[in-house]
Amino acid sequence: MEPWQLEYAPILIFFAIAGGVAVAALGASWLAGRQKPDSEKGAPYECGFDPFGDTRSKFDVRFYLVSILFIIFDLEVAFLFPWAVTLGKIGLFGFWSMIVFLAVLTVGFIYEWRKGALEWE
Amino acid sequence: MVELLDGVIPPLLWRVLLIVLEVLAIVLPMLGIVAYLTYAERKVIGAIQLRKGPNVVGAFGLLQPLADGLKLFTKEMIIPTQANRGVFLLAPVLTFGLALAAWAVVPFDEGWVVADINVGVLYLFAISSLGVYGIIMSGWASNSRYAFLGGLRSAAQMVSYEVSMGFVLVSVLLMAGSLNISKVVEAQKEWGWFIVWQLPMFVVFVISALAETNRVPFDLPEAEAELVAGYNVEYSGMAFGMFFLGEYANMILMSGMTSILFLGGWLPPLSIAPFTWVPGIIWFALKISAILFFFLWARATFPRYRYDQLMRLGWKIFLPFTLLWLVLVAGALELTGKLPNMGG
Amino acid sequence: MITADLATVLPELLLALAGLGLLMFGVFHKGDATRVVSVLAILAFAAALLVMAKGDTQSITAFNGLFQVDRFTVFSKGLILLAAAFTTAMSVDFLEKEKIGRFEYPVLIVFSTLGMLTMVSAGDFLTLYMGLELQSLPLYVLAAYNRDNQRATEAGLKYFVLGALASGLLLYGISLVYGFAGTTQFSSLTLVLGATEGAAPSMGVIVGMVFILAGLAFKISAVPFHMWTPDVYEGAPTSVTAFFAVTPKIAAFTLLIRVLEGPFGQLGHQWQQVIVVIALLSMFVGSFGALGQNNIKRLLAYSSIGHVGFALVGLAAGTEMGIQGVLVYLAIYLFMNIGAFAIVMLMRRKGVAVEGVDDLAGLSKTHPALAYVMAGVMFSMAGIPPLAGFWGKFYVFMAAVQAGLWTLSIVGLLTSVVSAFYYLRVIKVMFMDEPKGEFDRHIGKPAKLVLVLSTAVIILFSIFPGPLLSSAKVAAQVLFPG
Amino acid sequence: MFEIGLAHYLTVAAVLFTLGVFGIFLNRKNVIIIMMSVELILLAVNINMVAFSSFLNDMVGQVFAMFILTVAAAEAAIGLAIVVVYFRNRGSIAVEEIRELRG
Amino acid sequence: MFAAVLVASGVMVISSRNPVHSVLFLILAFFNAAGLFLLLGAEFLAMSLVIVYVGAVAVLFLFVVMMLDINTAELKDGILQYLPTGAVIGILLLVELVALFGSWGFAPDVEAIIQSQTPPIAQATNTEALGMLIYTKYVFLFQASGLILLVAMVGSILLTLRRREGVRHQKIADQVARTTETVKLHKVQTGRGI
Repeated sequence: MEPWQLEYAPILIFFAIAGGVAVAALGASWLAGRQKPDSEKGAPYECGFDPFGDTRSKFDVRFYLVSILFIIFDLEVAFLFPWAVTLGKIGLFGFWSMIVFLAVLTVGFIYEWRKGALEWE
Repeated sequence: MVELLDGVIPPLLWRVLLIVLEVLAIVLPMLGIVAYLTYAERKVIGAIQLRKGPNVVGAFGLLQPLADGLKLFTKEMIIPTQANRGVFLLAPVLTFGLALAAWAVVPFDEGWVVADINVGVLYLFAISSLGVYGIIMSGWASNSRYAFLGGLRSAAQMVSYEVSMGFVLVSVLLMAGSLNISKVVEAQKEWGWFIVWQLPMFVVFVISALAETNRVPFDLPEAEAELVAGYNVEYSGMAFGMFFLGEYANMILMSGMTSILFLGGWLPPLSIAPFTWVPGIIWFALKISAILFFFLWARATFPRYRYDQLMRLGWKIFLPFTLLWLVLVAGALELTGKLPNMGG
Repeated sequence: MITADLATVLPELLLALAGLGLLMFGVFHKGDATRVVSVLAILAFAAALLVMAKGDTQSITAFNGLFQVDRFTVFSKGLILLAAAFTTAMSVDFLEKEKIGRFEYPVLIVFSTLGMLTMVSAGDFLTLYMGLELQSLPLYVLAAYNRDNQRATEAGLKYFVLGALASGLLLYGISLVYGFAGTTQFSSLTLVLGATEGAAPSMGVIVGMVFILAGLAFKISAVPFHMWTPDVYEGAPTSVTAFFAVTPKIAAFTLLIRVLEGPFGQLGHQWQQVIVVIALLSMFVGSFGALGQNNIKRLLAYSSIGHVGFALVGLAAGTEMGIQGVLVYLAIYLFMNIGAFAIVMLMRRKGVAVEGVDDLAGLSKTHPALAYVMAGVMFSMAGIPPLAGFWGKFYVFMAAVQAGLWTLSIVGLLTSVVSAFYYLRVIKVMFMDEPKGEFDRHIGKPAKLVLVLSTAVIILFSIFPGPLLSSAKVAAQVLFPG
Repeated sequence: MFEIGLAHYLTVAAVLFTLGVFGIFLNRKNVIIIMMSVELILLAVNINMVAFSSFLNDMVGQVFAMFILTVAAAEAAIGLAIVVVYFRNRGSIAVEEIRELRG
Repeated sequence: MFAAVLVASGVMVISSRNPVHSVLFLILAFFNAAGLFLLLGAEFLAMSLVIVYVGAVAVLFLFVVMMLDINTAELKDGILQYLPTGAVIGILLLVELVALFGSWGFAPDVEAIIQSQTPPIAQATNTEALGMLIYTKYVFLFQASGLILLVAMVGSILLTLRRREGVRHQKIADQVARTTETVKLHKVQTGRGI
């Protein structure tokens, strides 16, 4: 176990505590506040009328597209991080290899743009 | 846990205890700060709009946040009948917990950091990308069309700005040459604050931060007009409080990130006599509050964006621009040979 | 150093640039760019082929052994490029008739082909995997390409799920091999396994190899990983099916040979039984499964499974002659299948594509030319002596016999006799039965060209087998130094 | 406080792997779950890779894992795209209903 | 600890009735995997696992699950009939693999060959070590992965994107282009309309 790995121990604890605090707050208020469940309270919010149909209806495929693009660019970023750190060491060659990579993805980006995948109404 | 601390048996307990104390030393003040941020917000906006803001409860309404807290605390927590209880309750906890947990790697002053990990920046990036879940889950779980739409919208929105934030981070890292946050700050000793070099990135980052935290003018998820309150329509009582606090905690976090990445974290503006007397944590706090003030100011000033405009800004302006800038920075550094940890 | 590497991967580089360029061209081009882009894509294939032919065919490795080029890779790459070019040419008219022409289609084909080239000349499991994925992803998309047609999307779904599973298996195998042999590079892997020659080879490596075999067996749709084949062939648009049926198989097959004869050459005994079993099963399923089929595409699917089985026989022999046989077989298989699919694509009445075998009824009266070509292809597939198909089988079985795999070769003969039935049935339908109303007259130029060419090869091969044989021999020798 | 060796990691990976394969073969309800099983398989592979690479003290494994990560994401994107299209044509993604094409 | 949770959540992924829940379990699984990576000293991979998978892929999964609106289906009945056979096979496979892992090790002469591999650079963080390799030694694959991502983009757009008719998009240029020539300005008296 190298020393730097020990640095992660606090994070674990931190998560535990942060979660703990949150849950505690919820639980406490659950006890504190007096709960009177009621069918009307339980009904989903609507402007007066009763909700019709299941809410989780199909939605615009654009949301899906956005997340796809996000994945792609997220990976791009993920590849960029080590590059940014080591650019000094890997020199011009590394620099250009990344430029090519970016160029390829930029082609994809232009394609999307032209296809109107980024249009919203 | 067991594996994690394997091999350091005797000091183990002390370590853990120490860490726990450190953590509490961060978390508890944070709660207070968050509470008073809400107060500050109302005061500031009030001032901007020539109103008084809260002034009844306690002197200058100083006790207002506590009162609110108490109210939320004792209110009933309604769980809609058609909601998935587990997810419904998990969502706020997640939002709030993440907002707190991110602080683990933030250095308040030289060496004042709970977990000084090598990939701190990545950690922050990861945490902020997890923020989406709280929202999607709540939107889905509460099974109400407004919540659902709001959740999806804000999810898409956060995701869109995540990318440009990533690029901004990278272009800063290019100059810092390390993923370790303390080192990033250190790097600004010789470079000077990065805002000087990367002003456009700073602007983009702050705006993206607004979008990430769903603040005005990007608060479409809770656009009262169309979506009543967006993903947290169905929430009430403390569950709602969690979201509320989470949002503000995130604001603080974002300002913290901004000041670390661009405003030299705990470093004084000039390392000469009068400034260096002031301890770093004060500087850090000052910077954070400055940016927070900007957040509130923006809320008081700007009208809400339209969704297509929002998306266009994210994808068609920020993304290409940051990418271009990134390449430029890299090229410039490469040419001038100013890259960190050169050679080898 | 880098320039030398680039010179080595010139064909791949060319295709990559072409793909990007075409994508941009298509997206900025006003109106439907399918035809133009397809033509350009074919040109790109031709250019790559040319470059490869000109480049010296000594054995070279580039990018620190990630990538290797030698006569073996050149041979199969040649086949792949040819097949890609032909299928693209055929598909243009078909897509337009089906009104699903989109310029992405040729672009995707280009990328997929690029992936195949990469994986064929992989010198390292990393390259292998990347190439494989770069080849498969476009194929998944192409399978579901006709997105408004339910069967197409369903085919895409099936193909994807099974394909993903296959690459999962492959990867798991690779990871085991990496762990237990300590390297992913073919060359050093050979060394490692060579070192353990004396002792029993590490169990982990063998298990890993089995996983890898499974993964690749899926890609060449060998039994027991064949379930997807008939469905996908039937569901996907015919032009895509034509591409599926030929190109990826050649690529995966060469890869299989490379991996088994190269790094795992030392484990010959271990993989030989596996291959033998797979070959037997494939031949069985291929010949018996097809008997009941009335849909011509499903029929071809089963026949392709059968052919894979036959080709595997040569691999099972594991001798230089066996490999040579396999290569020859693949080449011939290419031309036979292209011919067959070219005809299937022409099967349409009043603009509507038909796929039933009985739709061919009386073709000899309505389109004698087509009928004769089809007959030639079918005879050749059945392996009737004078035609090319026979020779393909002949070499493979000879190799098997020499390697002493009697059962395998005998079963092979029997199954090929069985398979002859359904090929002949098609011919009978075409020549004996009454016409069912004729097909649309118009036959595009590319289709004509392809048909002529494939028939030419099928017939002429038995007259001048020289060039193909010799090049295959040279290619095979690479794997057996000394 | 027991010592964790390579074998433990590999075992975990193996379990995940088998789970994933299960998920694909046993699942008769919807495709999404199958996709997730695929992800599980790839995750297992990654664990293998990283474990080996750290125990062999050899970076190749991690590089490989990085690439697997990339490809897996791309694969997921395409796969889900196909699912979406399929769903649009069919109105359901229950595997049992994939009867149109029989093998 | 991570391992246990990992496996448990893995089970939940494939057995949970509600797809959304199984996505959430998938996320949990990824987290634990990241933990394992940390233990193994691959911190960069751990983080990028969280960023890419949890941050992006899982979101996509959630979106699709919600978009397709799979009403919570009964998975159990489907599984039960296959479980026995499946379980047997699985256990066998598992046992074999596990048995395998005990035997991990090299013949001495093999060690010699393996040593000529790429050990991580001394006193460089894991991230840097990775960076040193990807962009130099493995450029070729790096570019290949770029192409793969491109194909993924093109493919998913090609499959899912549909142009919808009659959508009005804001034309910023036109709005900005408006000048006093195109706009007529009135001076409106109070109390009187135009």
